[in-house]
Amino acid sequence: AELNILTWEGYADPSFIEKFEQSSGCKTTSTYVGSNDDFAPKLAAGGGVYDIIVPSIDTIGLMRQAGFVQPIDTSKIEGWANVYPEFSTATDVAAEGETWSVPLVWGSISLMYRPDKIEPAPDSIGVLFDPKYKGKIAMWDDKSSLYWTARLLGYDNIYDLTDEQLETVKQKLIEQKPLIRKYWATAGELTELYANQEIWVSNTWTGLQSKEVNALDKGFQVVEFTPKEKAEGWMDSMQLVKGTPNEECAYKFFSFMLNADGQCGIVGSTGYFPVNPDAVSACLTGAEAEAKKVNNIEFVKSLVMWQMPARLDKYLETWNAVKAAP
Amino acid sequence: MAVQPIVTLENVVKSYGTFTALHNINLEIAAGEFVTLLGPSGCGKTTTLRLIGGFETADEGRITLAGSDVTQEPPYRRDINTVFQDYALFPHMTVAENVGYGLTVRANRRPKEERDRRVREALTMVGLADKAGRMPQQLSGGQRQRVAMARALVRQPKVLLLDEPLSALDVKLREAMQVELKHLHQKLGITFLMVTHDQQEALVLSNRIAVMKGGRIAQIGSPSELYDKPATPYVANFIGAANLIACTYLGEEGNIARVKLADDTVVSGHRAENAKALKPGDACLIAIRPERFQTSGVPDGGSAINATVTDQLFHGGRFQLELVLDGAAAPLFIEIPRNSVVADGTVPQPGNRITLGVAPPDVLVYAAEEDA
Amino acid sequence: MAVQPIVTLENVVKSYGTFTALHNINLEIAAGEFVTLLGPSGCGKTTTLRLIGGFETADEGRITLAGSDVTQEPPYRRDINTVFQDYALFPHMTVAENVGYGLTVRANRRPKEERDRRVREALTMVGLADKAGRMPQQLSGGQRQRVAMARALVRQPKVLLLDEPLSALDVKLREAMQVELKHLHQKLGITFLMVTHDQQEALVLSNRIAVMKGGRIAQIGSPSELYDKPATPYVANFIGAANLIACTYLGEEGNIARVKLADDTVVSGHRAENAKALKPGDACLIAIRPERFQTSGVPDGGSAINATVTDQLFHGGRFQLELVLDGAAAPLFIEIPRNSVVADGTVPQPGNRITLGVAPPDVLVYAAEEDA
Amino acid sequence: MKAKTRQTVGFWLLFSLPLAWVVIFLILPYGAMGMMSFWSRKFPLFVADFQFGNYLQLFIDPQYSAVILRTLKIASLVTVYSVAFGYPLAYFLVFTIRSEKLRTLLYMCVVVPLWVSYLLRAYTWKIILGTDGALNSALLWLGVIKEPLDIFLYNQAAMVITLTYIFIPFMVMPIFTALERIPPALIEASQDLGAGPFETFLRVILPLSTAGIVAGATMTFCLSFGDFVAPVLVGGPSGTMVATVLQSQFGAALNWPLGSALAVVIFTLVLVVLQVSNRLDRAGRVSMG
Amino acid sequence: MHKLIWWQKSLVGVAIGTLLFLYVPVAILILFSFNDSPVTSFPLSGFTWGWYQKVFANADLIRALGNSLMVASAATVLTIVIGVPAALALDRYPFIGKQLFRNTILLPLSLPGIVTGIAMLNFYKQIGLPQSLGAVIIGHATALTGIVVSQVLARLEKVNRNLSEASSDLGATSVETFFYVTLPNIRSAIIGSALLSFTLSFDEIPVTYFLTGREITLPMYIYSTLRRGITPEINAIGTLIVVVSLVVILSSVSMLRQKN
Ligand SMILES: Nc1ncnc2c1ncn2[C@@H]1O[C@H](COP(=O)(O)OP(=O)(O)OP(=O)(O)O)[C@@H](O)[C@H]1O
Ligand SMILES: Nc1ncnc2c1ncn2[C@@H]1O[C@H](COP(=O)(O)OP(=O)(O)OP(=O)(O)O)[C@@H](O)[C@H]1O
Ligand SMILES: [Mg+2]
Ligand SMILES: [Mg+2]
Repeated sequence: AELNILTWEGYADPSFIEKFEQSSGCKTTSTYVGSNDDFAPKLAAGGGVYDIIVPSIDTIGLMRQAGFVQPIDTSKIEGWANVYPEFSTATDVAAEGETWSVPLVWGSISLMYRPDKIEPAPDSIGVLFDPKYKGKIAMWDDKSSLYWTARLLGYDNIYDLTDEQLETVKQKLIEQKPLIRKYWATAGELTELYANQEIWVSNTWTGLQSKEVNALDKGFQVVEFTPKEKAEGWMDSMQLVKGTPNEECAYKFFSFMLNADGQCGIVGSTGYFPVNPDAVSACLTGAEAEAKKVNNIEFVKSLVMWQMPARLDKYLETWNAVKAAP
Repeated sequence: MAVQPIVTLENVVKSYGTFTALHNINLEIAAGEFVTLLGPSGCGKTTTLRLIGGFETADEGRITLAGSDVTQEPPYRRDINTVFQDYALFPHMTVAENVGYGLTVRANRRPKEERDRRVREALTMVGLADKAGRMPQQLSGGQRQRVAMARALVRQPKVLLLDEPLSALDVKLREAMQVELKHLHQKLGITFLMVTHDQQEALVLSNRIAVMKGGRIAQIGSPSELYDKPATPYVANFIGAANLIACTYLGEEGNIARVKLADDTVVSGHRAENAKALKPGDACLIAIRPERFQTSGVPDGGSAINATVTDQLFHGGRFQLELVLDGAAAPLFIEIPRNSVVADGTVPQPGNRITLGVAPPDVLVYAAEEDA
Repeated sequence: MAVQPIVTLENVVKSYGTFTALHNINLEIAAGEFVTLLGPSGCGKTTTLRLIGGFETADEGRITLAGSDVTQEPPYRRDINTVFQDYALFPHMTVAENVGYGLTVRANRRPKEERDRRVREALTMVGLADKAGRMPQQLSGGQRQRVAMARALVRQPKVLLLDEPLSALDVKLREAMQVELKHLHQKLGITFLMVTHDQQEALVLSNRIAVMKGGRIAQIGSPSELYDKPATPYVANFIGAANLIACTYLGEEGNIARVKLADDTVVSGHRAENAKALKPGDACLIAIRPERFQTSGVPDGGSAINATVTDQLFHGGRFQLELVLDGAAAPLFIEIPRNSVVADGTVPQPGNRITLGVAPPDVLVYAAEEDA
Repeated sequence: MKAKTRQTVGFWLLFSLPLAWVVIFLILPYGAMGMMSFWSRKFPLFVADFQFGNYLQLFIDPQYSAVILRTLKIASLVTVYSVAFGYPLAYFLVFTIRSEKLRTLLYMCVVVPLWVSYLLRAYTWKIILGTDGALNSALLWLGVIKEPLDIFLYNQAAMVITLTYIFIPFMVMPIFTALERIPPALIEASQDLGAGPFETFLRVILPLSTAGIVAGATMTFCLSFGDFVAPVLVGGPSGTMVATVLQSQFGAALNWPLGSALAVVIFTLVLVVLQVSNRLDRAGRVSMG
Repeated sequence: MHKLIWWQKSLVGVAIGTLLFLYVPVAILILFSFNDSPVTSFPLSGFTWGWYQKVFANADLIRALGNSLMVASAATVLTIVIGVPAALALDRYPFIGKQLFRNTILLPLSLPGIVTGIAMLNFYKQIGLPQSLGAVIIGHATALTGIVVSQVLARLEKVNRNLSEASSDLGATSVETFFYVTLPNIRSAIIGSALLSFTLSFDEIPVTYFLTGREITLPMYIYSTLRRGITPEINAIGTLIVVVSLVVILSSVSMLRQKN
């Protein structure tokens, strides 16, 4: 049997996938996406090519509504019970009385900067809009830019902004454009932008990019910080594509990923946080465990967790309008 | 013709779109003849040849080859071969392969020994035995022409079609190849049907010439028939550069027709076929060959024409004089052999007045309606 | 020449890489002359013209134009115009624009009215006044040729260079254009220097002809000088198709040289310049023009040559006979006017034996070392 | 068999496969795209429909016209620069290089990059133009500047440079061919009639090479108009081009009907450009005889 | 010839500058493939073969390469199978809509690839053909057939039209004529355009982007890597591709330029 997974790079690292293949007898093939926005088009276009997809929490609802995925029988998944309930019962994970996805890893999105260039140390999202750093700022090329701006503007209904609010957000972002060096699209691109001295400050996938930049040792260090307006949080979970012929293997995969081999493997290869704290007790200890926020569910609460915007279309259109603006 | 014709065209019509290239062509060619299609550009010579070769299909009419109807047959089922204007040698084959090609095709495959022998014979016949291994692009124009001949002849066709086979060659080579072509025809006894627009070539080579005009055959006959008795002023002019002079018909006595020129000079001549209906007072045309004018006097029963020399062109062996007839606008050309002139010591110079004599058989009278 | 030369070439040498295209050319052309460069392909005719036009620069020697040294001047500073072989009309300009081009260039800009007038005049002169608005591609070959002439002439150059101006035209048109060209030259009085490889054209048009061979001038002179007294067998053969027959020199009496042919026939002739050193017993060559043979008897003091007719070619106004001389291999060509033959009623047929008479002035004796 | 029948059979033997292929895989897809441009968006996907809302949106929402105009501007700049650099190069190859062999070699050198991975050639410019890139390090070393400049990369200029670089060979090829086809006799005739080299260039060579310029410009314009790699790699925040928007309609925005409408607009634009160039080209070709 | 004057000199200057402009980037690409640092910025830090070793050790990359080779080969075969008969039909027979057919088949060459990609994506979706390498192959074949058609047609027009008539005159049937006469004369055009198709397909992104499924081709791999971040590994692959395409292209161009 085989299993075709549409996922993120690092989420199917041979270091643990090989174990899965041996133990389950399922051959896996992984295809990688660059963004959450790749999932729907891939399924809309092809269909029937993938068995499992791994979108972030703000996208799983869309998958359900578009009819791309089918409900999950959690009883077939070992370790389901140990998953943080904040995730296993989150909006869109559980909906319409069914469970639609299996949490996999989570993380936050904070800010990052070069202390040798930026003084004093910033503490607000506002640094991304600071004309002092014109041409040295990068933002993620994602609708989440709208969330950041909305929060800077003090809106608290960031996933359900009114038309006026969206318009204000849009204007703010257009105003910011001359300051922006580049909208970064991937982790690697951001790393590269720092390494090549193109930028000094940006938002970042907590943990991953700062580590990579610092590892390059280009004669400067970068520092992450959580702005006073809070960081954003995300969680990636696995979904079962509707009509997959490889359901059996899929469930084996879910179980595998929620348990020690899978959780340790993915945390190891990506640096993100496990959703099943029990599973990593053996591989993460002490400071490591603390860094990975194991059992620190309070941290989740301190984050602005992603949700699917109520008017996703409108958000996407707004974000595109920002990018299209001169 | 007594012999049974090898090629016949009966009422053949061919149009391209709305343009009729051939109107109702009838033609019979006897086995062993050398027939030439002669005419100006666009008159349908190539089209006629292509219909016989099978590269085009007639819209109407019948084409037979040795008695059997081939109107609908493709080229590869006709026992005919063609020498193309630009030779169409296969550039990726050697000379020997080109010549042997027609003996390797499935329909006519010959054993290797026979093929080699026939290729060798054909190349020897055209004098290229030593060039068998060359590629066509390594040959001169005349050599290519001969390869094309050999390639067609090696198949021993009943009829050989030649579309302006010599037109790509320069003057000297063309003249030499004309002689060769003629000898080859005499030696092989195959029927040749050639297209040319060079009247000199047609005169030298053919048993019969078909002069074409606008998709029709204007006249067909032996070279001397065409030269001496052209049916129309068009033919007269096309074959051997006749001088055409406008005239008014006066009448006929015996077989001598009398016409009046612009300056009222009366000229006697013979009526051509198309002038039978002429009535006194009708507009007419007379045709006189350049070499038929006599500068040394007026022959018995002949006419005298007065003219002014406007130019004298030296051609080596002969002089060509350009004259203007009294009362006429278009110039006239006459030819006088140089030795006779030199003997007299009198070369007419531009500006001289001159009296030309012509005998009645050298003056052909036509009705004027034809365009020349 | 008495007149001061308009163009002179003094010891001009031109090489391409290691190949010497012109060896030490000397040439003087008088104002108003029509000079033709004649010779086989590759002999350097075009190169000579291009040196004069300024498109190539001489390696050695001097070229003057109306007395001033132009050896190093670019084409646009020479008071010379050229009619190119393929006309080189500007395809993106109308006929009038083409013709007017030379009057709009910065160095020679004329006011619009003058330009228009001169263009109109030039086009009228070549008979194309009504085609002024056409594009060159909409013209026939002969019309293009005339546009090219008009374009060059409108600048009223001192010298007009013409590189095979008629070679792209078909026979009939070429003959007509030859006459036009000649008239134009007579009318304008401009110096013409023309390149051709067609000896007929050279004979008809030129005041003087320079026959070239391998980058050298073999002989220069008037058409009749070249025809009657070719300096070498090469020139004899190149101008007017002479029959060259190998012989053995016997000796001279008075100005009559006597030679012996392969079958021991003795022939009397005149020694050419290059035969002055011949001693009895030396190998020699005689040259006889095709039309100088007499079929009706042997002239006084002339020689009789026996031959067999191998072919008879009908040329309309005359017959060409192919003969083989007793004891010789190469064929001989003679020409007899048709009217004389027809009068006798005797056309020699292939296979007939024939006796040809030639008068001594028609037989030129050369040393045999020259290649023909 | 009658000759006519034989012809017909031969024709269909040859032509049926290509015709079927073109109809099925070329005409139908373009047709389907045209159809879908009338569909409507229905979150999260879309439904078959027949309405002009997508086109309306493209025309009234300023973001689309802004992007189309910007793309037109960039494509035009790229075309102009490609001509400005490509023409002298082609001229140089044809008229200055005397040796046939060297000319062929250099011509190959110009053409070869055309087929070397497009992506890599675009990407190289990122290495060169960056703040830390080759250009800045060279300028620093030469002492022209003290601090690295960040004006080279991530803006429209960078896109224009990159695309110009990519399309110069497209421009050189047809111009080269056009120049090579000009009979040398025409140039000589012009000089013969008293025109100096510059006048000859302006009045003979340039007009006779317009067909080449038009062909190259058309290709360059159409292809750079639809490029979506340069904006991603070297474009800055304001580097969005039409193809990027198109891509996002079929990706993130998941609005295929709107995307189809946009594609139809691009398609039409390209057809118009091709038609215009065809006219110009035909004029040029006629003038070449 | 006479001495160059000012404008000719500046023209020569621009020309040489442009030539350099074409090659400097390629040189830089190659340079960095040997640079001993994971980030592609100056100054160079040292020489290494490491990136090449990485290329050959990268299973995904090798797989993508394999896919690319497969796609390019299959697409090329298809372009020939469709393009050559199409060119022959266009050359030989008059038929209604000939010009339209010709323009249509050439259209994808001037149309931005993304439009073709999208059109096909739409269509495949509607007929239920899943995204896959197969779909990519069909897409490439469709987009690139124009190259074969135009090149072969150009050659056919140059090949003396009388050749096939001469062949049938000498007794060969149409099939014999095709194999003995026509094919040998257009062979180099076919090979040349096949090589071109191959290279273009091998390098194709926009159509592939929309049509590929799980499996990706090398350019797609590079494209995603570029977005993820540049490593000199890409330079190493780039250098390899440059070298290989040089060989392929030089041979294809020489095939296409071949006279007669
Ligand atoms: N394939 C064709 N389509 C349309 N018209 C044609 C075609 N072939 C020939 N014609 C026309 O038919 C007429 C006769 O053409 P054909 O080639 O037989 O002339 P030709 O006598 O051989 O002339 P030339 O001496 O120029 O070769 C011409 O007017 C020509 O334009
Ligand atoms: N640009 C050149 N480079 C090298 N050789 C040349 C060049 N131009 C002419 N030649 C050589 O110089 C010789 C004379 O050439 P030219 O063109 O003057 O001959 P031509 O008498 O005009 O011949 P044709 O009758 O064939 O035009 C030839 O052998 C030719 O090959
Ligand atoms: Mg013809
Ligand atoms: Mg010449």
